[in-house]
Order: sequence, then C-alpha cells, then structure tokens
Amino acid sequence: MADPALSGPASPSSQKPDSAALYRTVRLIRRFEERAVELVHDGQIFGGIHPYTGQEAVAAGTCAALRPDDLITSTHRGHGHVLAKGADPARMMAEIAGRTTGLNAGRGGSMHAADFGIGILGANAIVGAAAPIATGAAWAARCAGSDRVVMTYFGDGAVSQGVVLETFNLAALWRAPVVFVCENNGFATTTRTDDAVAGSITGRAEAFGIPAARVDGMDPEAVFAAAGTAIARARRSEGPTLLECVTYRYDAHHTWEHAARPRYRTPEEVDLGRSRDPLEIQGARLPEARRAQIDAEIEAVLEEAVRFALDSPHPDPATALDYLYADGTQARAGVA
Amino acid sequence: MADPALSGPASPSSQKPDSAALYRTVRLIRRFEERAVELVHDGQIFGGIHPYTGQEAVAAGTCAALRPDDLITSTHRGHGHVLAKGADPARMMAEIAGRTTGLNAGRGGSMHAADFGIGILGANAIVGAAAPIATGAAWAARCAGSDRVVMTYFGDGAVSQGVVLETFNLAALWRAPVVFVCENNGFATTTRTDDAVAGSITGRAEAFGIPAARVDGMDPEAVFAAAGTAIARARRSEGPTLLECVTYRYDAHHTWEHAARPRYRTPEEVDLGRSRDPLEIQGARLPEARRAQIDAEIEAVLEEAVRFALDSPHPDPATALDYLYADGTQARAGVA
Amino acid sequence: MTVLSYLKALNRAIADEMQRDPAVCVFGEDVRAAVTNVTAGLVKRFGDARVLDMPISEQAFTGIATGAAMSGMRPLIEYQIPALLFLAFEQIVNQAHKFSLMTGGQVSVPVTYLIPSSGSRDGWAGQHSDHPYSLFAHIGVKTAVPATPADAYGLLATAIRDDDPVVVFAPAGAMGRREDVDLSQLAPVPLGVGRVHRVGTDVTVVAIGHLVQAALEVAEELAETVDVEVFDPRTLHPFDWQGLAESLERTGRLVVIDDSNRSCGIGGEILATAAEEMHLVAPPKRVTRPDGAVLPFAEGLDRALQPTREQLRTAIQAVAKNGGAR
Amino acid sequence: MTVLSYLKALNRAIADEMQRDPAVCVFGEDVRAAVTNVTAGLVKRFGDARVLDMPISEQAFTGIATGAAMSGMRPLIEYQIPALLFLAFEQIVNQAHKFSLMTGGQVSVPVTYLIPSSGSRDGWAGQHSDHPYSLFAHIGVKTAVPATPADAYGLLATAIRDDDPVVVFAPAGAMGRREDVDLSQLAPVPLGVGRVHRVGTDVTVVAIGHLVQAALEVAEELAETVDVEVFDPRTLHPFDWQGLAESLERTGRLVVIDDSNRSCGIGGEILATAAEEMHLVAPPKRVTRPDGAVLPFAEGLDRALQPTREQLRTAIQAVAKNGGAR
Ligand SMILES: Cc1ncc(C[n+]2csc(CCOP(=O)(O)OP(=O)(O)O)c2C)c(N)n1
Ligand SMILES: Cc1ncc(C[n+]2csc(CCOP(=O)(O)OP(=O)(O)O)c2C)c(N)n1
Ligand SMILES: [Mg+2]
Ligand SMILES: [Mg+2]
Repeated sequence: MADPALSGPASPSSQKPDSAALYRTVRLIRRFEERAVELVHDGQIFGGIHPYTGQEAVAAGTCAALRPDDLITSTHRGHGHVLAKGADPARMMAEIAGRTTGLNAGRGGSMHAADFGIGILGANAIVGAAAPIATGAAWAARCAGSDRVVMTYFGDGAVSQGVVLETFNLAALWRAPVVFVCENNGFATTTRTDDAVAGSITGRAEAFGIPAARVDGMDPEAVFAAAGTAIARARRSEGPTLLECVTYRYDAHHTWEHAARPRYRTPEEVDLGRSRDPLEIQGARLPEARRAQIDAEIEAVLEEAVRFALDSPHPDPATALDYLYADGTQARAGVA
Repeated sequence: MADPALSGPASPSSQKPDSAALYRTVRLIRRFEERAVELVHDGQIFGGIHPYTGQEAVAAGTCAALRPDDLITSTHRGHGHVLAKGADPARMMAEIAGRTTGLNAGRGGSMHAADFGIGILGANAIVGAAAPIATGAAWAARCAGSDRVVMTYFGDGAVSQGVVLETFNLAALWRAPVVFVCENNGFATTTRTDDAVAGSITGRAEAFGIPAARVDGMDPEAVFAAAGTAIARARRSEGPTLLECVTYRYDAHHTWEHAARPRYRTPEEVDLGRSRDPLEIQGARLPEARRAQIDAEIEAVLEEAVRFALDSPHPDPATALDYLYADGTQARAGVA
Repeated sequence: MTVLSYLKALNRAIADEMQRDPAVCVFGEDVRAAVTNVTAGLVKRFGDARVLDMPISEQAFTGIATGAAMSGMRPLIEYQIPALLFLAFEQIVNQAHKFSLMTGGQVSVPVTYLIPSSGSRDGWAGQHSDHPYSLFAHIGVKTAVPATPADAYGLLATAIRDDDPVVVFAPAGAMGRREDVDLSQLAPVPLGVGRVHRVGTDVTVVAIGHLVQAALEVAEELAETVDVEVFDPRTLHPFDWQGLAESLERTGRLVVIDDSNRSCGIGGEILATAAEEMHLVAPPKRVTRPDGAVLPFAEGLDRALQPTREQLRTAIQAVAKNGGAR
Repeated sequence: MTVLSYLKALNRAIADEMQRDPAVCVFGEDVRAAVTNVTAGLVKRFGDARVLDMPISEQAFTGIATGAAMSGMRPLIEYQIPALLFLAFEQIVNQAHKFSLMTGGQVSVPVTYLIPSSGSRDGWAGQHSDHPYSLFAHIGVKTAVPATPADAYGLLATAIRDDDPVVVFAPAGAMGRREDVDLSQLAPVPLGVGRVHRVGTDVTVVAIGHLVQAALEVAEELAETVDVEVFDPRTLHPFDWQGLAESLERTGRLVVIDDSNRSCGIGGEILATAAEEMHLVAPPKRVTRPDGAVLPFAEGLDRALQPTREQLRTAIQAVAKNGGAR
C-alpha cells in the first residue's frame, strides 16, 4: 500500500541527481568504514563500531536531497549519515578515535557524533530515541518561521520501539516537517525483520496518515528521488513522510562480531545480499576515468583523515566532566 | 477499513445474548457508579473515582461473551469491567471505600481493584500499561495448554501510548489469545479523540495485521456479538483482535471535575452524547415487569454493598507495609 | 502585600517567563483546559501555538521537547502524575541530560519538567503517589523542590531560564500553601542555594519540600527545650553543601525529614555527606518513607508510610543534647 | 575443581533453573543467537518456546513478562544495555514492583531482570555505560550485584526462584572473572546476606560488584600498615545491615567503593545508615563516580570517572588510625 506518488519521480522542485557527487559520497563512506574497521582491529578505536558498509546509498541519496541548512539525526550505525551530511572526515575519524580534535572533542565517539554547525543533531545509541528529537527540531524550525526540514534515520528494529510510533502520531498531527528514513537492512542485530515486524514497515506510518514508500536502498539515485519528494512535501508544510529504504548490511552488526561470529545468516545469504552494491550501481553511472579520479581523491582524504586522527591528542583526564552542565555547574567529584 | 467479518453477527460458536443478564449488568454498573459518586461527595471515598457511567454496554457486552475462566485487565475507569466480570459489588464497594473487606484489602482502591480468583488481573492507573500484562497472561495461558482468552480494556487515549503499540506488534507476532477493547468515549480527560489520534484507532491495530472492528459501544448486544467473534478467534489461536467500542462518557473524567468544572464540552454536546443510553437500549429489550424486577434486585444489592462497605473496618496503620514483598521480606521503616 | 498561593505562584512564573521570552512554550496533557490549574489562562494569553495539548505519549513529547530545546525553544513540560517521569525516564536521563557532555558542549537542552502535586495526593494510591526526586539527584539532573509560594515562583522561573534540563517537583502537600508577598519582589531563586527558614543553635533540621512547614511547626513546639534551625536546600542537585556545613558548624547535630523512600534517598545523601565532611557531635537521624514504599490506598495506610511531625519530634529529641531536656 | 568464569556461571544458573523448573523462560533481544553469550546453548537445549527473541520493544516485553509471571511463568529478561532499564522503568518500578502490595497480596510477580555488562563496557560511551543499581535500591526492587562467579551463579539462581521481581546487575568489570569451584557445590545464595571476603580489624571496606576485586587487591597492598576487612553486601536491597554492623563493631572505620553516581547512590546509603545506627570512630568515606556522571567516550575520560584503586587506597589511609601509618 505504498503511496504511488512517492514511488514515482522526484517532484519538480527537487534537482536532478549529481551522479558523480553521489558516487563520491558512497565511496567516501565505504572507504571510511573500511579504514575505521582496520583501526578497530589495530586497537586504535576504543570499543569498536557498527559498520555502515552496504547501506551507503541511503545516506548518500537522502542527504544529497537536503539543503545545507536542513537537519538530521542519526543512529548507532551513523558514520554514513554524518559524512553524507558534510562532516569533515578527519574530525569524524578523530572523534571515533577519541581525540580532542574530534567532532565532539572525543566525548561522543562512534555512536554520538554530532556537528550542530552543519545540522547534524547527533547520532544516538538508543534505538528509536532520536525520532522525537528530530520531530521537536522540525517543529521548532517551523515555529521560527523557517522552512528547514529534518531527516531522521533509524533501522528496521526501531519500528517496534514505542517512542517511534508515538512520534509518528505527533508528527502527523502537527504536520511536522520531518522525513522518517527507515533503513531496512534485513536484521536488527541477529533478528530478522520478518520475525520482528508484524504487518509492514510502511503500514506502520500509514496507520497514522503518514504517506510511505518502499525504496530501493541500494540505488543512490532512487533514494535521492524519493527523498526529494518527501523533503518537498515537508518543506511545503504538508507533513511527514516515511521512506523504507531496503538495503543490506554487508559487514557485522558491530565489530565484536568479527571475533565472536554469531551465526544468524549463511555465507550464501550474505553473498546474495552483497550481489547488489551501491558502489557499483552508482559507479556504473560514471565514466571510468571520473570514477578513478574520485577514488583517488577519496583515498587521499582518508589518508589524511587517519593521519589527522592518530596525530591528534588524547583528551586530558582532568577534563572528564567538562560540558556536563551547559552553565558550568560543577559536579562533586567521586571522592571528597 | 474495519474488517467486515467483525462487524457482522457473532460467529456460530458464540451464544445468543441473554438480554436480561446484559440489562442486569448495565443496571448494576450504572447504579454502582451513581452510589459511588454519592459516597465521594459524602467524603466516604478517599480521592474520588473516574465514573464509568454511559459506557456500561462495553463492559457488559464484552464480559458476557467471556467464559468464567477467561481473564481481564482494566483501567483507571475500571469499576464497570470489574463488576461485569463478576466481582462481588459489596467487596468492590468496600475496596473503593478503603476497607479491609475490599477486594484488595483496601490497598488498591478504585484504580487497582483486582480479583485474581475470578480472572480480574487488576485495574491499572497508568494509561496503556495493562496491555502488555494482559498479553503476557494470554501467552502464559497458551503455554500452559489452556484455551483461555484475555480481554484488555483501554481508552482512546491509550492508542497513542508507545507500550500499547509495541504490544500490538508482539501480540500479532505471537498470535496471542488476547482481545484489545478500546473504549472510545470521545475524550482523554479534556482532549478530543480527533485532536489526539492521527489516522484511525482501528487502523493502528490493522497496521500490525490485527483485525479490527468499530462497534456500537452503546448497545450491549452489538458489543456482545463483536466480542464473541473476537474471543472465538483468539480461542482458536488465530490471534488478537481490536474492538473499537464507540461510546460516551456521561459524567466527569474524574469526580474532581464536579467541583473544578473545566470547560471542554458544551452542555448541548453532553446532552447529545447522553441521548443514546445503554440502559434504555437494553431495557427496551425486556418486558417492563422484568426490568422493574431487575431494578429492584439491583437496588437491594447496592444497598447491601454500601452497608457492607461502610460497616467494614478500616485497615490498621501498623499493617501498611503488608504484602510489599511476596516472601515477607521486611522493609526498613522510615525512621530507625 | 498580596496573598499568593503556591499554585498561583507556579502559574505566575510560567506566565511571566512566557511574557519575557517568546521561546518559552508549554507542553502537556490537558494544559489548555488546565486540569491541574497550573496552566490556567495561558492559552488565552499566549495562544495555542505556545500552549500545546499532547496525546498520551510521554516518551515522544519529552523527546520532542529535547529536540525543540536544541533548536532555540525553551519548553516546559507538565506531567500530570509523578509516575509519568518513569515513562519518559530514558528520554530525560539518557538523552536530555547527556547531550551537553556527549556532544562536547555543542548543544544545551533547556527543558523544564514540572510535576505539580508530587507525592501522595490523597487517595490516588500506589501508582500515583511517588515522590521520585532522589532518582533525579542520583542521575544528576538538576532538581528543585520548592517549599513556599515565593520559592515556587523563583525556582520555576530559574528552571525555565536555565540552559540545562531541570525537574521541578511541587509537592502535593505544598500546593495549598499561601503566603503574603510583595508581587514586585518575586524574583528568580538560584539553584544550589538553600534557605534557613529558622535560625537555631541546637539541632539542624533539613526539610525537603512541603516538610519545611512541618519542620517549622515542630521547631516552634519544641522551642522551649531545643533551639532548632530549619534548613531548606530548595534544590537537591546542585545542593547547597556549603550552607549545610555552615549550619552544622553551629549546631553539630542533624535530622533530615524527606518524603522519599529511605534507601538511596536524598535524606541518606545528606547524612552521608555530613558524616563524611562536616561537623557532627552526635549521630544524625533521618525521617523518611520506608524502604521500597508503595503507598496503599486507604487513608490510614497512605499516611502511615509518610514521615510525620511526631516522628520528627522524636528524632530531634533523640539527637539533641540530653534528649532535648533542659 | 573446575575453573568457572563469571559469564559461564550466569549461563549455568539459567540452564540449571530452566532444567529444574519448566516455568522458567528467557526473554530478550538476540537471546537465541546469544550475542552476550549469557544465553549460549539455551535454545538448543530448551527449545524456542522457552527462549524468546524479542523485537526492540523493551516496555512491552517487560510488561508481558509481568503478565506471564502473574500466570505461573518465571521469566528472566536479559537487557543488552543498562539504559534499557530506563525504557522499561515504568513497567518495572510502577507495575511489577507494586502489584503484590496493591492487590493486597493476591499475586506475586516472579521476574528476573538481568543486565550483563553493566557499567562501563569500554568505549560504549555516554548512553551505554551507566551502573544504575542505586535507582532500584531506592525504589525497593530487590537488587543483586554479584562479584564472583560462584555468587553470580548463586544470586541469579535465587533471583529466578524468588517470588518478587529481582534485578541482577553483572558488572562489565566482573564478567571476565574466573575462579576455581567445585561445580557440585554451586548453590543459591540468599538475598540480604553479605560476605566477608577478607577479615580485618582496622577498616571495613564495603565494595560493590567488580570493585570487590579491587578492594581485595588494595587490602593486600596495604596489609603491612592497615588490616582491611572487605565486605561485599552482594545484594543492595535487601541489604545485610546486620553484617555491616558486625564488621563495624570490630573496626569502627568505614570506606565504601561504589561505581555509581555519588549523590543518592548506595555508597551514600551505607555511610548514612552507618552514621545513624552503627559504631564509627572516625568519619567514613566513599569512593564513587562523580555526581551526575556521564561517561565520555575517550578511554582516558571514561576511566577518569570511575572509582580507582588509587582513590580507594588514599581513602583507606585517611580513615585508618594515624593515617594508616604504623
Ligand atoms: C532501545 C534499544 N534496544 C536495544 C538496543 C541494543 N541494540 C543496538 S543496535 C540494535 C539493533 C538495531 O537494529 P536496527 O534498528 O534494524 O538497526 P541496524 O543495527 O540494523 O542498523 C540493538 C538491539 C539499543 N541500542 N536500544
Ligand atoms: C500514561 C499516562 N499518562 C497520563 C495519565 C493521566 N490520565 C489519567 S486518565 C487520562 C485520560 C485517559 O483517556 P482515555 O484513555 O481515553 O480513557 P478515559 O479516561 O476516556 O476512559 C489521563 C491523561 C495516566 N494515568 N497515564
Ligand atoms: Mg536493521
Ligand atoms: Mg477516552
């Protein structure tokens, strides 16, 4: 029952996709994640990461359809969204390496990367918790007379989280300028979407009168088109839209899986899932030379990002309570 | 988009309604509430009540379709459900008067009345909170090899509560033998249903693959028929159903309104709402003499209930912590 | 001088802050009809774009307030019942409270959570009678429990202006208080600054919220034999440890009366900090709800689990020199 | 003797209880694949009707466990992250905890809430590193924090058999512990009975969870100058106040080390109760997380907010007679 209007081409208000730019973003995220996983294995990233590999088309396509002053919230698997929205890869790498030069000065790490200056209201470690925050920001933007739109990402697991469903209701009632992007990558950790979701993902939004579309989440341009329509609708104050982007997680749920190797999908299944690759789909849209040029640029960017991150200082333990209170209220230490 | 199968007559497995018994229950609840409101005004009930007046057809019709060994959970507006499921009106009155002879020994009061011996798993003071509890009881019943059904009541306000929506998903996934009865009385306190519910109430259940029907909640026999179908479905392990019973709250949200008089509906609107009365609808189905006889019986029952309640002892303050822990673990007092 | 009720003081603080700052808005259930009376008149004065009735979705609207606060608004949320904080707990303690530190100071979350009629509200039984302020002090969310109308005004105004999340508990037992005030003198009260309601030399009684009144009455009753100082911390986090230390410097004796559960309550925290760091010449005492208390419905049972004047009197006498005999 | 790890002890306790009692079942996210390893092998052994993977619906499945428990089941819920308790807070503290009293003893709610890897789990940052056991002690939900593999086994087994809700926190810092045990001697450990891990005469150190190990190490380091008794309460509610009193009867000096926030934490409760009721010859001390702590991501910052051996050593020396000099 997906809304046919949303499956069609992007509304006239949205631009044509810039295929090279989309490819560039997909490539940046892919290589960022691969480098980050290496750093995890090298012990340079405390605690590991949830790699976004395979899902890059979603971040790339949706963010390309946003204006720079639009806002996003992200998830535990958030590197892709943060990079696609324009965060500096070096400061992002420094953040997940816990350095003072990181986006959050090393206080947030992989699951909390934020850059308020460019509209990134933060990744979030609690499944579904950012949906109302995004909706509040969207409402506030409209109150302030702006036509900004907020895009909020979450996984297939989040559509069973009460706060997300409550938020659908409020966003619909208020026609909040928010776009709900559900990345259905087939699994919540080890749990298959079908085993966790009664009914359908799009149906959950539609129940609240929110139009919803199922989108090919492996194709950056398909995502871009659907996002453009949803964003335009939000910008016209016509209310929220849900996009279910069907994608596949190539790598582990989290890097701990690389060692623990829980069995919940077969190698054949993974191969099948990887048979459609956003990098290849988008890459095929560019002349070979252009692609190679972008690839080289990205390598340089990441080389520099890793160098920047690893050369940056670790924060001083004496500053551990900095920023706890906005007004500088001093917390009592743990020993008198 | 209500499921037509559910709006039709009750399935063959359900019995014919016993019109007199239904009338009796409606009358019992109506008069119980009227007497209870009097006791509130007389200062005999600590804290007041949420009167169920006007909604009696829902409790009467649904409970009549249950087997005695079936279970229910109820709400802050729970007297009707508790009485319809068969609780002793005298012990119920004693409970809301806070006496030792009350269903909960005076520990629960109006919002927590329970009688586990006859399948009443408790009213609940938190909107929506009983829905998962009911679903857990339903699941446990099936695990135990029983074909018991659990009926869980909540208001129109509860369909925006996350835990209820999460519960829809789990109940649907597990085909739990539970029937969700949403009493749409037009308001959540002062908030109109239409201002709080985007989409429709039935649509919220349907999104999870749960069949749903909109039922005339002023007609006990219509409710009975719909409940019969839903219960039969649950008993066959085919899964949950939602019944939206459209009704009207005649009296205040809570007795404090009798003094505070917040303005959120006009007298004309109330008159219109009261123009269909379950007592009259059901009463008209009986010979006049039979109706008068039942009315007299009920008066006697309530006379006795009030007498019993007010003659019963108040609990001893020294026993205030009794039952805090099931195994008798002693809590430290508030002063050493 | 005008007689100001506690309830009206809360209402006035909100109205004054809404008037002063267009970013202040009110979220809650039935706030337009103002069923708690705290928001009476606000929708008429400020319009329904700033006074928003919410569906029964505490988690979502708490999170929405966080997002709005990050974007320049200053929402005040009214929760009709203390237990609704439990529903929104993740959004308050794990989201709103943590954003400033987690983002390295990029953002602040100026939201006020107001709970009118916290604690026992006479006959609302087990699920509606909690007084969970100590939970927020433990988490470290700024927490205020005003005792008087002027402090209710001043602390609520400060909470709304504060750049961090602040929970304001208005005890049911204080909602009916009235006091003579000069309205033009009403002013914000800083967080973390306690108030000595009565100066005394023998025993310091720290009282929280509505129990300040009880403490003052007991102090008068005992005035012949024990000279009681009554200290109201006003905010539980941050706490005016210095003010407490100064009082104990004088008295060296401490009793706390606190209407929350005994274990890990603010009463215990006050005793612990005093024992660790301050001048005490006798073992301190506290008067609280029992461990794990669930308030039963019946009036006598409900009362039996809340701290009483009687218990306070006995505790003061036990702590005072010579058992409070002169 | 066999080497038993803490993790394996938890796993074994669940398996043994499932074997013993068909009413025991396991709810949680990814419990079939056993991503935390706590539930490894259970689905194979007991079938998927008793080991249930849940959608990400903490509130609902917590409530479902309550309903099932009222109807004869004994669910154990595994929460992957301590903060998930915040999502289910209302269902635990306002529903499961209160049903027995509110119904006048008609029903009990035997549910176990298990949090493997509570506290800092190295790099999981602000929203995944809380150690919120003190909140449950305040509410009065039975709360266990086992320190050793044998106690992990024994307390979890007891929790499952207990007729009330019990929260079991398995600290991340203890999950890796191993100890030599005679498997046939593994047995339930009663709630409310502490354990003296090391007998001493000079200072009583109360350590919670994984910090028992730290306390024992520091005690050995200081053995030349201070004779430290290490007391592990094992359960925070009910608490073994008598055991603590007996220890203080001997030492008269108290230090608590507790990996939860300072204000209104169990550390404060222990100091308060000792100051009120027990034998103390010197001001007690506690070593905790700071007030309102949010653990920052970077390793050095994360560590800086947790209590350290160094701080414990200093605190013991400060409390000991003559500063611990001999
Ligand atoms: C509310 C909540 N429950 C559980 C977790 C633990 N957890 C982290 S990620 C995850 C799976 C999320 O699945 P999905 O939403 O599909 O996102 P994906 O990981 O597939 O990107 C779980 C259960 C959490 N962080 N928050
Ligand atoms: C979760 C929650 N939020 C708010 C309240 C306060 N409250 C009690 S009844 C009520 C309205 C409920 O409306 P509805 O569900 O339609 O039931 P009705 O009162 O109409 O029977 C509210 C908001 C509550 N008890 N629980
Ligand atoms: Mg997923
Ligand atoms: Mg209603």
